[in-house]
Amino acid sequence: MRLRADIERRIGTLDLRVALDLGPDETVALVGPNGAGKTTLLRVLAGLLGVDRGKVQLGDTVLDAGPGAAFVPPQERRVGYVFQDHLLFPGMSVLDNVAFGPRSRRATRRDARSSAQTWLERVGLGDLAAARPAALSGGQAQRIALARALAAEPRMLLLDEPLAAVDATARTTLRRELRELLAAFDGVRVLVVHSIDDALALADRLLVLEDGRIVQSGTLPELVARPASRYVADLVGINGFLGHCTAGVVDVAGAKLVVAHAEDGPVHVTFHPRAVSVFRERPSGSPRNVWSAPIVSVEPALERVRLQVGGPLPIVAEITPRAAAELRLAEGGDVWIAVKATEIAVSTA
Amino acid sequence: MRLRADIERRIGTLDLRVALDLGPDETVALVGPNGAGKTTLLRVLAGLLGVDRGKVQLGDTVLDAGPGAAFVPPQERRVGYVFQDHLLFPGMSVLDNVAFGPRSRRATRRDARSSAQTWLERVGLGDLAAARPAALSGGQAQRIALARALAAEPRMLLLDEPLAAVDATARTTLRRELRELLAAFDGVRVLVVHSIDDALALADRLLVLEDGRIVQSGTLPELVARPASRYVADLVGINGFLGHCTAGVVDVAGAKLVVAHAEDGPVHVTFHPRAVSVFRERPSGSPRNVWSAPIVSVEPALERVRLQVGGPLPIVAEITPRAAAELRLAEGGDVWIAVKATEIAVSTA
Amino acid sequence: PRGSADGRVLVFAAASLGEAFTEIAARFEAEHPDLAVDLHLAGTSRLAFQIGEGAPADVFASADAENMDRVVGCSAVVDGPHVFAQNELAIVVRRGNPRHVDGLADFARSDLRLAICGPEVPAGRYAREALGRAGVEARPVSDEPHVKAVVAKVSLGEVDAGLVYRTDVAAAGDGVEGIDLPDAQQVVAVYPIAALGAGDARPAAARAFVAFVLGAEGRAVLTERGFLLP
Amino acid sequence: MTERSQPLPRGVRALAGIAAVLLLLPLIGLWSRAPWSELTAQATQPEVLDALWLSLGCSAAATVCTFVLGLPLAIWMDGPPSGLRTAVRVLVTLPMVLPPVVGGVALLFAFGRNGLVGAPLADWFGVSLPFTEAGVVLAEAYIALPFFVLAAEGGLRAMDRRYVDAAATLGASPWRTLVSVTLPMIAPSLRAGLLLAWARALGEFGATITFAGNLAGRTRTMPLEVYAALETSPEAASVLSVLLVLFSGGVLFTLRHHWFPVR
Amino acid sequence: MTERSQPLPRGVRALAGIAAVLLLLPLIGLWSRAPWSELTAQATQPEVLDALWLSLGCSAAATVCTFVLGLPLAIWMDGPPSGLRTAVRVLVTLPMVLPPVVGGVALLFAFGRNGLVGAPLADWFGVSLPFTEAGVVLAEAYIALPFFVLAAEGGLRAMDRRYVDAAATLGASPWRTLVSVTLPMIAPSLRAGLLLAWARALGEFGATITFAGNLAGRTRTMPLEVYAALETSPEAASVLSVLLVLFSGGVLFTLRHHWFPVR
Ligand SMILES: Nc1ncnc2c1ncn2[C@@H]1O[C@H](COP(=O)(O)OP(=O)(O)OP(=O)(O)O)[C@@H](O)[C@H]1O
Ligand SMILES: Nc1ncnc2c1ncn2[C@@H]1O[C@H](COP(=O)(O)OP(=O)(O)OP(=O)(O)O)[C@@H](O)[C@H]1O
Ligand SMILES: [Mg+2]
Ligand SMILES: [Mg+2]
Repeated sequence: MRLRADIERRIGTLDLRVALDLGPDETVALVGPNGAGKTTLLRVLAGLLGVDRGKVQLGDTVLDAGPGAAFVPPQERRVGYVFQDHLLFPGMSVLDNVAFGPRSRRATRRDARSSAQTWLERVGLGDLAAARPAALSGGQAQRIALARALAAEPRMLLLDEPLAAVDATARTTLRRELRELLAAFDGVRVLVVHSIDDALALADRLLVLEDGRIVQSGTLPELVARPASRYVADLVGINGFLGHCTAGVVDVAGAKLVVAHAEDGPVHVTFHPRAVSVFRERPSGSPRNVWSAPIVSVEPALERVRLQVGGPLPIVAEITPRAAAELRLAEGGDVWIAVKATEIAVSTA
Repeated sequence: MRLRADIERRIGTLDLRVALDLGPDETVALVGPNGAGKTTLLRVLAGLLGVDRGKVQLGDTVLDAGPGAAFVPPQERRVGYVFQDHLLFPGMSVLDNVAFGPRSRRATRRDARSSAQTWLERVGLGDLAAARPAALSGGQAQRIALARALAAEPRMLLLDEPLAAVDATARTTLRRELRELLAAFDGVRVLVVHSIDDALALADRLLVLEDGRIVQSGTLPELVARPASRYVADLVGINGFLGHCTAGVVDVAGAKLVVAHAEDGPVHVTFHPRAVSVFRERPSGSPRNVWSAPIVSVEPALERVRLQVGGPLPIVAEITPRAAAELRLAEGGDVWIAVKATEIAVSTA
Repeated sequence: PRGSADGRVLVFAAASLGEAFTEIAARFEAEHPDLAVDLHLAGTSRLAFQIGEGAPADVFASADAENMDRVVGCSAVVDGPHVFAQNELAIVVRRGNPRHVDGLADFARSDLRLAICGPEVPAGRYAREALGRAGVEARPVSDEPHVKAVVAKVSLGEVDAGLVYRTDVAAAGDGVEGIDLPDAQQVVAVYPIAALGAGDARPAAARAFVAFVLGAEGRAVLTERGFLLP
Repeated sequence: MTERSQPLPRGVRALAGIAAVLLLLPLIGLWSRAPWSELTAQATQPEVLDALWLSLGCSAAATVCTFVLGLPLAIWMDGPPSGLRTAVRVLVTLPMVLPPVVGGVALLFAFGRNGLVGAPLADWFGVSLPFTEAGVVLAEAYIALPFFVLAAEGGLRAMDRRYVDAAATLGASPWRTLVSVTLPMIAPSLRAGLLLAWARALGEFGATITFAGNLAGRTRTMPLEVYAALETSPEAASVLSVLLVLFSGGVLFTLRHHWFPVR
Repeated sequence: MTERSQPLPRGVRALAGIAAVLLLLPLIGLWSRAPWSELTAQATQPEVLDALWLSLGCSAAATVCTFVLGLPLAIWMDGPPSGLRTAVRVLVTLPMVLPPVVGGVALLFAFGRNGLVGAPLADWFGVSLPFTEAGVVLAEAYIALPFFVLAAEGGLRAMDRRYVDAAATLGASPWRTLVSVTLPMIAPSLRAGLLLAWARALGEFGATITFAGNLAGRTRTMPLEVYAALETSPEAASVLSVLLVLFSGGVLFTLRHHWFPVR
């Protein structure tokens, strides 16, 4: 069943206005800056918050049509919701927490417990069945919360950062397990993630929410090709800007970038951090875009160093640790930046 | 001041036994599987849990010498603790939360508030000063918790997953800010992270805790060279095994790997996922290690695909999306794996 | 359950009659094996109020005439009222009379703590009357709600003297002793009793109880407890 | 959770000590004045035993009523603020400020044979509550109800509502959420409220004697027995009081794992 | 937080209604019987006004004492379980089961002229509590204390301790943690406890009249006035009761934002 929603909802300083159309055959990753309204959106979908105006519809059923109109309460929506802060019931054992959903759906105690045990084992914590939530570590609690949501046999899955506190090993297995689950799951699936890796591994499509609005929606390549915002560019780890192209030169907030393909008008320009060359002295040679910029930060990453520079066009460069050492980047100061025009992708905005 | 600790502590099913020696000039990343005891260790260092046996000493001051002996209570230890679940005081505004530390250290209300405001701005949430914690998003709460811990001017920093819920943009800035802070901070700094990127960006040294024991300690290259456990190998994203070498052949739980450098005895073998070749048909040619294995999962990542195979030697291979498509990996079944002996690093265990 | 069906008599008696009526009830039951007495003891005005609110009382034994009049005014009376006992006032002091109280004249002393009942209960009115006759202007530290509270305060030593009924002194045991008032100052309290139609008992049973109280055995018990007979 | 538990702030221990002494001293006073020789004699007297059992039964029944009626009221009061809710909150508090005897009078006005509801009740159904065991229970429940309601509502207000949301997403009906999630989470407050209500019902005197009378074996509860003894002498009353205290202390001690569970 | 608030489980509203009616009916009874013509006359009588003021002052003072002594006791009781703590918990509950008059007698045994502490107090310092305003406050505080302590302790037990840990790591002394973190978090229970204690003190009759006596203008609080009126006529008493109820209702209504803050 498709979920069609047209949501207007104010809460505190947030003004959420979102139109959604989610199919049962896709997993959507909801991404966005802190406070963008991701959790709020999930709460509206789950029925924990009503819409001020608009409509939420699953298949033919209207779930919420605004104050005073039709409203299906959360317990009848069959959502599987993993809360950002877990919310495991403190008075119950882990097993009873997971069995809570089946029990609410009128399973016998026996059946509920045995299915709960199965789910515990799926998230790799079968031996914690008797533990109390207070005795769990953060990551364990998160995995139990996931098991609890799934054990309720939901028709719609809403996962709020389901892997945030999970360790590396468990993450690998859990991601795999989750991907299988999500693939086998016939219904709407939305998950909030902050890591592009998780989004990629688990979702078919990304939905970018900023300040209560959807600013972009698409697959990773689409986002990489034309990140709609600074946030998206940061998320996918590339340099991306919105600018205005005039005769092969893109003006980005005053800074000029020479590009290869010229289509006049507003454009997205993107280039990969690896396409950025860094020098201590002004380089001579082919690159058409050369400028000097102050070093903002030098961050070692796996097998590479990420260098962030400031100035009018703040960008990230990725170089090898050896190059970083030779350039004595750690010492700060200014460096020279070169980007070949051919490395810059341009598309109309 | 150095922190020297020799800790024995049981809680629930956890038996924590750890010896630490942390200098004031290094940032240590504490990593480990869920439930390993990372949070528990921080709680002991903060004085929220006492040791059963052993000693915790900061400089010349004994902080904890076991039950009935010397004990410095948490409020006198001047620790800055970011809790895994934030624990912002629900009844106070965000500003008062952050001002709580300075006020406890007898700053005037004015001073406390102005320093709190400064810290709020540093974590990029200056405009949330008047908000109540209940109105914060998960990531905002985490950043406020960080500001609150730092505003108390601690001598020892204990950060439990300080960036777990932070969004991509904020993460970049916050990481930079945090790295500067940590570098400028003269005292012991321990942070729990689950992402190797965070560990690399922020810490000088990694400390791997598993099941209450430290199983490895060192820099990233050291960990990559000889991951002490499956968890470490997963964390750094390589294939790593403990095995026994006899005449150039390493026996890993029954599976044999031919290696280039032969030193008999127990060894670590590691090889990068990129060093693994994948075929649909049995390859002929130079690789000395060739075997067939079932596909466990295929995970798209940025510009590459991570392929996990099972069998006696479960490993990860990294190939290009194009190769993955040509091999029709998504369809499952068995593939042929080849690893050149020269790509396998061996070191005595 | 309506209380006093099938041979039960519900007797509402003033608290000060408690011990006497408990014994009378026992003797009555011994004499009438087919009848049982339920005794409800409380302050007279409380009893009158309860009867006014429909309490199913068969017999009402009051500690003053006023409350009896109230009950008679609003309730069907099948027998009575008859005055069955009288009481006199007495000064109550601690055993051994440590503060040397000899008569009402001492109530003017400023070094004594005194307690009498409040003017809203009969004992308080009588006490004020007696003090008036003696020409003493007393300043009690407390207007007690009933005589037993006065006795209790004396017995605990919280007050040095009080003005109560003689029967209360007799019932209070060893902790206190009484000082009689001269006749000129004495005030006599009357105790009327009536059988009511409000209850569910057979009127005959109620009448039988009233008659028993008025009869020889009742009188014997009452005198034994220090009451005077009319 | 911290086994190195936070030390108590300075002064707290001293004040707590004063409070404990304030509570303890009068009990010691009773104890020291009670003629002990009489204790066993009294404790075996049939009337006293009757009164004890009656007290136990009626206070237990009143506590049950209080829970059954008070919990729904507390839950309703905990809803979104409205004028009606404020009014009901004030209303719930008012019976507490009435001296219990007046409470009894008010009960008679309401449920007496000539009362607002009592009259039709008697006329139509032949039910009369005053001077019956049911009357004792009603009087005790009326007096105890506000205590339970306010304690329970305090617990509800301090509770983290998001657990209710979590239960709803798991498909739990409001009823199941209440029983499985809300009540366990506010258990300490409920326990405190039940304890208050039970103790208040057990010690209730004024409303009981006024509404239900003081009939030996039927409505004469232990406090009424004590009061009657007070007519004789404070010492006699203190024996019975000590008995009542010992008895309820025994009940509390027996149930200590329920009233005061180890966290 | 959910504005689409969870519906009440079925039956809850009905039971809550019954509870409200049970609490309301007796008040209506009082109201309906009160001769209204007398209300203004009574309300302006100097004794009645004296009694009202005295009640207000003494109950407020008793509530303050209750808070100052009861909160430390509740905090101490909330510590790690021990035999002593169980004993103190039982001890705190016991005064509640004593009929208040007996509580008054017990207070006399303890603080009276010949009491355990009262005698030395009178001999050495010339202080005598019975029959004084201080005595009224003591009696009311003694009766009200257990209610506050149990309600506050219920709140403490339901609280999430980890916030205390968080405060400690931020350098807060135990005292500061208590004031800035713990008390605000258990505010609903404290409020409920204070309300219970205040209402109980305001309506307290038995212990007051027994321990502090009944002297107009000095120790005659409103409940004592009502009780005295009850001897003359229940109607007069109901006028005064209605006055007391209106008065305390007025106080509650004025302070409603403090007692019943909007969440
Ligand atoms: N109960 C509330 N009261 C007031 N404001 C609220 C409330 N809940 C949410 N908000 C507002 O909505 C904003 C967005 O909150 P939300 O939890 O949806 O963000 P989010 O996208 O999930 O962020 P994060 O990634 O940090 O979890 C908050 O910053 C706050 O201003
Ligand atoms: N209060 C407690 N009671 C009982 N057991 C506890 C308690 N606290 C911790 N434990 C035990 O200690 C183990 C480790 O907990 P800890 O929180 O230290 O893990 P962690 O390494 O921080 O894990 P994570 O990465 O998931 O946060 C838990 O699995 C539990 O068994
Ligand atoms: Mg969120
Ligand atoms: Mg942890």
